[in-house]
Amino acid sequence: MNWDAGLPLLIVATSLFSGLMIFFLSEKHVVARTTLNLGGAVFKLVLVGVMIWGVFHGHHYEARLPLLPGLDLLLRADAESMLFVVLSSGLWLVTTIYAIGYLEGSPHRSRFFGFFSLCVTATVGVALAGNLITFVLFYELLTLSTYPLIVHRETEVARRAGRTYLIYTITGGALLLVGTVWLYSMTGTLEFAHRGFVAGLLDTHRVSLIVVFVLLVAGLGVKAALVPLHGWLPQAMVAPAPVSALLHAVAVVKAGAFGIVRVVDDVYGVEATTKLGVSGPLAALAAVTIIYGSLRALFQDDLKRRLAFSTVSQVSYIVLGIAIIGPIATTGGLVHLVHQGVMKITLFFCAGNLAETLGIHKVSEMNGVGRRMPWTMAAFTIGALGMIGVPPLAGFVTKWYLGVGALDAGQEWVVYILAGSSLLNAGYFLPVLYAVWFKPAPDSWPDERSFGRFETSWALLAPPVVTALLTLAVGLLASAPFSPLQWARFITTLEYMP
Amino acid sequence: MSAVLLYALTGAGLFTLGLYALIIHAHLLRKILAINVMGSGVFLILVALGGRTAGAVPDVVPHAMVITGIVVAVSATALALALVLRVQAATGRAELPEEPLE
Amino acid sequence: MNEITSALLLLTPLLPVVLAFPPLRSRISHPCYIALLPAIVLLLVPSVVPIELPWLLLGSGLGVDGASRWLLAMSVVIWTAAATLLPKPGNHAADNRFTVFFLLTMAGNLGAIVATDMVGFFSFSALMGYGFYGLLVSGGDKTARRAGRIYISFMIAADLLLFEVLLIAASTTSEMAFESVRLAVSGSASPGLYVSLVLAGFALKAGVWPFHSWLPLAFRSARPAVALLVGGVPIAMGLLGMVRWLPLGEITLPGMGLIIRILGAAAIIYAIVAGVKRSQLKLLPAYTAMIATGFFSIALGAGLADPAVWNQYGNIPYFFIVSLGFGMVIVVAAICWLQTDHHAPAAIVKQEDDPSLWIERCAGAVVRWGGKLGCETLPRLRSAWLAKAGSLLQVCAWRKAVDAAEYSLQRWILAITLFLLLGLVTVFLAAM
Amino acid sequence: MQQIPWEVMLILLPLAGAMACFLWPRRTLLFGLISALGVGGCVAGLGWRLLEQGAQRYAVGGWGAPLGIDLYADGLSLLMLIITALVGLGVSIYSIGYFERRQAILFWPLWLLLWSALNALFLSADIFNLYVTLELLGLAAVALVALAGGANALTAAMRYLLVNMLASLCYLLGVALLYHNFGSVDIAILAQRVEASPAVWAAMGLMSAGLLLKSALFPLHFWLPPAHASAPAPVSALLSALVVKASFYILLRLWLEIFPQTGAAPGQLLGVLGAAAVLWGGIQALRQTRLKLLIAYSTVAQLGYLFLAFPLGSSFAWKGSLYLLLSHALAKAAMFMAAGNILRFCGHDRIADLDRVAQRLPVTMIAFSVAGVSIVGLPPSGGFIGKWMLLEAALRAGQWWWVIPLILGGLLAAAYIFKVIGYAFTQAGVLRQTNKVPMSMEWAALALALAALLLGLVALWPLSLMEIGLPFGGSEVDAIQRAEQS
Repeated sequence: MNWDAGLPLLIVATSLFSGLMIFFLSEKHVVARTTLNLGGAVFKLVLVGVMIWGVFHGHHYEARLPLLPGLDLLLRADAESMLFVVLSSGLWLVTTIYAIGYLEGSPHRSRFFGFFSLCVTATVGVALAGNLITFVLFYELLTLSTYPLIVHRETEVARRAGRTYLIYTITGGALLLVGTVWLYSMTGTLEFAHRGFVAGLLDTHRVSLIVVFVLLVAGLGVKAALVPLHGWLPQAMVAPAPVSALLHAVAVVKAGAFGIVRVVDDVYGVEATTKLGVSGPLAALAAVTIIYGSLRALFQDDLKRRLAFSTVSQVSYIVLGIAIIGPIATTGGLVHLVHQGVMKITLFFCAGNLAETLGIHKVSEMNGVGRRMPWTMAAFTIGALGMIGVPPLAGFVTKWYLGVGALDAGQEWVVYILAGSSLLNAGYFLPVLYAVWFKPAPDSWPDERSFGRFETSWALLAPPVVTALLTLAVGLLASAPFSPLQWARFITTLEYMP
Repeated sequence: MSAVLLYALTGAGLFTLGLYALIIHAHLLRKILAINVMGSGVFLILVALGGRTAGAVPDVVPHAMVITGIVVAVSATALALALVLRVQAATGRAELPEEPLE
Repeated sequence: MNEITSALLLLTPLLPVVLAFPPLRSRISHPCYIALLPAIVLLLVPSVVPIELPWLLLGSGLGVDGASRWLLAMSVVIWTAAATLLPKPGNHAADNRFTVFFLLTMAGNLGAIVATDMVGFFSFSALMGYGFYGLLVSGGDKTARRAGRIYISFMIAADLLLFEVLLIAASTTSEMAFESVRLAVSGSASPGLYVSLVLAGFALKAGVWPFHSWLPLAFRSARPAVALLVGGVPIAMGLLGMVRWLPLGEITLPGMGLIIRILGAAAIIYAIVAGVKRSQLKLLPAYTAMIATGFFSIALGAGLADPAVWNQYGNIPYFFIVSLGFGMVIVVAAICWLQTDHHAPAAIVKQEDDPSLWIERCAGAVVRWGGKLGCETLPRLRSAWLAKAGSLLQVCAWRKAVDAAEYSLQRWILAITLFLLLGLVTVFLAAM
Repeated sequence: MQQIPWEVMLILLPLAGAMACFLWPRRTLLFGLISALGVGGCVAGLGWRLLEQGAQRYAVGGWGAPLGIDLYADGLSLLMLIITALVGLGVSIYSIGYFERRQAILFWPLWLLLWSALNALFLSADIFNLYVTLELLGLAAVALVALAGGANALTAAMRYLLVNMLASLCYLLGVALLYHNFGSVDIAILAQRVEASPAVWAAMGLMSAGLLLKSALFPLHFWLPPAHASAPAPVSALLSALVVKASFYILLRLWLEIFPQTGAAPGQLLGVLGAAAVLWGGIQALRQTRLKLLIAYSTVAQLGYLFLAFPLGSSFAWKGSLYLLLSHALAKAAMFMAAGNILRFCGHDRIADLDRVAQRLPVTMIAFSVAGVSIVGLPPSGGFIGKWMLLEAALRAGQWWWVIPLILGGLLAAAYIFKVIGYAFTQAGVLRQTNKVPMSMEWAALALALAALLLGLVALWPLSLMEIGLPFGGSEVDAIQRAEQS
C-alpha cells in the first residue's frame, strides 16, 4: 500500500486507535488519557495538513477495501471532503481540550473519551467517504458512537433522550439504506462523481429516482434536523456540553447536512436534481425549517434548548444553499458548513462554561453575567451576532452568498426567508445579550465554583475564545486565499463549470 | 389393493392416529406413546415400500433404515421417559404447563 | 510613503478595535485619544492613495477623498470632544465597558468614513450601530435603555433592508465599490426598489422622521459624552450612507423625489410643533436634528427629481453633514454647560411605567398566542408519540391481544394439524 | 500419498472426546479442550483442501453409494463447519468459567456429542443420514437444555423433545416417500432424478414441515423461547447459533438441489411466514422484560430473515440469507453469553434493573452491543452485509415489498437491543449484591461479537467460499450437464 492510499486510512485511524486505547485505561490514568486524546487530535490535524498540501500538489488520495463484489469501501480526498475534514479535525482538537476541562473530576471519563474519539472517527469517515455505501457505514457508526455520549449522565432523563435520538436516527438510517440499495440496484455504482451518476436514468427511471431522492434526503434530514424530523435534537441536550457542541457543530448535524450536499451535488448532480423537480420542495422544506426553528427558539428559556432550536434553523441554511441550485448559493451553503460549526460550537462552549462555573442553565438566570465572566460572554456575543448575520462575522458571509445566489437563480422569495430568519435570530439572541451585559447581576449565582485566576478554568476558557476569534476571522478574511469561502468557491467551480 | 398399499395405508393411519393422540392427550406418558405409534407407522410405510417391485427380492436399504430408525426411537424414548420423571419430580405433575413462560 | 498611508488607512479603524480589548488598553494612558491618532495623521497627509483589500470580507477597499476628508475631520473633532467628557479611567466595571463601546463605535464610525465599497461601509456601520447601542444603554437609566431598545430595533430593521439592497446591488454588478454600483443601478431596469430600500434603511439608522422616536429619549437620558456623539455618529453616518449609496445625479425619479420632499417638510413641521410643545432644553438638540434631516430630505428629494440639481450641489451635501455634526456638538456642549453650571430647570417629564416597547409587546403577544395555538405543544406531543412507541406496546389491550395470540400458538394444534393433514392427503394421492 | 480424511476426523474426534469425557470425568476439561482445538484444526485442514481441490466426496469405509455412507463437503458445508468451530471454540472457552465441576462433567460429553452430530450433519451427502444426525442433534440438545434443572428448564426440554421427535418423524416420512419414488437417498442422485409429481410435493411438504418446525419458523416457533431462555447460557448460545441453523441448512440443501423446480408459490409462502416471523419476533422481543427471553424472541425474528430468500430465489439472495445465518450465529452466541454474564453478575436478568452494567461490566456490555449491531444490521457488520444483499436482491427482482420486513425488522431489532443498552447505562433505584464474572467468560463473548463485526469487512472471502461446489458454484459435472442440455 503506498502513501497516497495510506493517508486517508491513517487519518481515520488516528482517532480510532486513540479511542480504542482510551477504553482500556482506568479512570486514574489522567495523564495518559490526556496525552492520547491530545496526541491523537494533533496528529490527525497534522495529517490533514499534509493531505491539504498533497492535494495542492496533485496527489490523489484514495484507499479502497473491497466490501462486496463490485462494491468497495472507498476513502477519498476530494474538495468537499477536505472542507469537512478540516472542520471536524480542527474543531475536534478544540472540543477535546474543552472536554478535558469540562469533565475534570467527573466519573467514567475513559468511556466518555473513548466514544468521543470514535465519534470523530465516524465524522472523518463521513467526510472522506468516496461513495454512498462508505458514507452509510460511517453515518451509522456515528449514530452508534454518539449514543453513549448522550446517555452519559446515567439518568432516566438521559435514557429517554437517548431513546428518542435512536428512534429518529435509526429510522433515518434505515431509510437511507433503502435509498442507497435501491439506487445501487438501478445504477450499479455508488461512487460520488461531480455532476452525479444518475444522468443516464433520467428518462427511464424518473419516478424511482424521485422516490430514492426522497428516501435519501429523509434519511439524512433526520440528522440534519429538517422539520419535521428534528424532534431528537432538543431532547439530546441532556448530554454534557462538549457533546452538545460536538453534536451540533461538528458531527451529527453536520453529517446530515453534508450528506444532503453529497446527494444533490455528487450523487444526483445539480442538473438531474433540477430536472427531477426535487430541488424546489427541498428548498421549501429548508425554508420552513429555518423559520420554524427560529420561532421555536424564541419560546425557550433553557439556554441549551434555545441554542438547539437555533441549530435546527441554522443548519438548514446549508440545505437551502444547496437546494437553490446555482453556483453562488451553493457556495453559500457549503461555506456555512464551516461557519455554522465555528459559531455554534462557540455558543455551546459558552453555555457549558455558564453551567459548569456558575450553575446557570436558563436564559432568565443570565442577568448581568457579563460582569462575572467577561471573556466567555464576549465570545458568546460574537457567536450570537454572527448567527444574526452581523457583518463582518461569519454568518454575514453566508447570508450574503445565499441572498446573492438566490437572486442570481431568480428565487427572490429566499431573500425574504433570510430577512425573516435574521429578524427572528435577533429576536432570540439580542435579549440574551442585553440581559448579559446591561441587566444588574443577582446577589449570588445558582451554583458557583471558583477557578482561581481566571473567570473559569483555562481549558474551558481558551476554546470558546479561539472559536470566537475564528468566527471573526473567517468572516473578515473571507476573500483571503485558503479561507473556507475560497474553498467553497473552488468546489462550486468543479460542480458547475463545464 | 396390493399388500404393499395396505401396509402403507395402515402405516399412514397409525401416523395420523399417533398425531391425534399426541395433540389430544395431556399426560406426557401418553404423548410419548403417541409418538412411538407414529414412529411405528412410519417404519411400516418404509418396510412396505421396500417391497415395491412385486415378487423380486425386497429392497434391503429400507430395512436398514428402519433398524436405524428403531434405534433412534428407542434412545429418544428412553430420554423422554427420563425427562418425564424429572418433570414430575420438579412440578408434581407429568404434564406440560399450558400457560406461557412468564 | 504609500505604504505608510496604507498602514494609516488600515490603522484608522483597526487601532480603536484593538484598544477596545481591556488587557491591551490597561497598559497605556489615554487610550481614547491614542485611538484617534492614525485618523489625525491621515488628515495631515496631503494625498492618500486608496488601497484595495481583496482578502477582506468580500473584497473591500479603504480610501480618503476630498469629501471624506472633511467628514473625517469632523469625526476626529467630535470624538476628541466626547473623549474629554469621559469619566476618569478607573477600575469601575461599567466605565470599563463604556470605554469598550466607545472605542468600538469610534472604529465603526471612522471605518465607515474611509470605506470605499458598500460591504465595507455596511460592516463598519453595523459595528458602529451595535457599539452605539452599548453606549446608549450602558450605565443608563430606564429611559436610556428604552431609547437603546428602540434604536436597536430600528437598526436591525435597517440592516435587513440594507442587506436586501446589497443583494440587489450584487446581482446587478460584481464590483461593490460605490461608483460602480451607482452606475450599475442607474442603468438597471427598476432602480425604484433599490432607491426606496436605501432611503428607508438609512432613514431608520439616522432617526429621520417618522423613525425619530429614540432621538428625544436618547438626548433626555444619555450621558453628555453620548449625547455629543448622536449628531456626529448615527445621524451623520445615516445621511452619508444615503449620499454614498444612492445613484444621485444619475437617475431621475420625480415621483419619489416629491414624496421625499413632502416627508422632509412634514418632518420639519413636526419637529417645530413638538419642540415648542415640550419646551425642554435637553430635548432641543433632538428637534434641531430632526429639522436638519428634514431639510436634508428636501434637498435629496430635489436631487432625485432632477439629477442636474444634484450635480449642481457638488460637495455641498457632505459639507451639510459635516456642519450638522459640528452644529450638534456645539448645541449639546452648550446645553451641557448650561445644565452643569447654571442648573437650568428641567421640565417634569411623564415617566413611562411600562418599559417595554410596542414591538416587544407585539412579539410577546405573538409568543403567547403561538403557545396557546399549539405551536408549542404539537411537536412535543408528536415526538412523545414516537418515543413512546416502546411503552405503547406495554399497554394493556396490546398485551392481551399479543398474549392471546401467543397462547393459541402455544396450543399449536391448528397449525401442525393443518400442515400434516395436508401432507398426508397428498401421500395418499401419491400412493394410489 | 494417502489424503488425511478430515471429514471423518471431524465426526469421530468430538465423538471420541465425548466418550473420553464420559469415561474419565476428572479429566473432562482437558479432553474437552483438546477435542475443541482438534476440531478447529480439522476444519482448517478440510478448508485448505477444499480451496485447493474444490468440492470433496468421501465414501466412508470405501463402500460408496447407494449402500455405504458418503460424506460430501463443498463451500456451503465448509462455511457451516467453520462457523460451528468458531462458535464451538467460543462456547468451550466460555463454559470453563461458567459451569461448576458437577455440571461440567455432564456438559462436556453432551456438548461434544452435539458437535459431532452437527459436523456429521453438515457433511452428510444423503437425506437419511441427515435424519440420523438430526435426531442425534436433537437428543443432545434436549439433554443440554435439561441440564439447567428446575421446573422451567425441564418442561421446556420436554416440549422441545416432543417437537423434535414429531419433526423428525415427519422428515423421515418424506425421506421414505422420496426413496420409494426414486430409489435413492443420495442428494446428488436425487437431484438428477426428481421431477415434479404429487409424491414429490408430498415429500417436500412433509420434510419442509418437519424442518420448519425445527427451525422455529413462525408460527411454529412456540417451543423456542422457553427452551432457549431457560437453558444455561452456553447451551442457549449453541441452540440459537447452531442447532436451529442445522435444520435450516438441510432445508436449504433440499430446496436448492432436490426441489429447485417446485415453482414460486411455496417460496412466496415461506417468504410471507419469514416476514411475519421477523415482525412477530421483533414485537415479542420488545415486550419482554427478561433479557434471555428477549434474546430468544430475537432469534425467532432473525430466523425469519433467512426465509426471505426463498421467494427471491436468486443466487445472490441465497448468499445474502446464508451470510445473515453466519453472522447471526456469531452474534447471537455472543449475545447469549453476554446475557449469561449479566445474569451471573446481577443475579437476575430483569432488563429494567440492569443498573449501570455498562460501566460495571464493560467488556460484556461491549460484546452485547457489538453483537447487537450485527443483529440490527448496522454497518459494518456481517448482519449488514447479509441485509444489504437481501435488499439488493429484492429490489433487483422487482419484489420491493420484501424491503418492508427487512427494514421494519431492523428497526424493531434496534428498538429491543437499545432498550437493553439504554437500561444498562441507567442507574436503577436499589443497589444489589453482585457476583464476580470470570475474565474468560467476558472475553469469549467479546471475541465472538467482534468476529460477527469482522464478518462485515471481509465479506468477499466467505462469499468466494460459497462458490465452491454445488449449490452456487456448480461442480464440473453440473457444468457439463448444463452444457449438454443447452
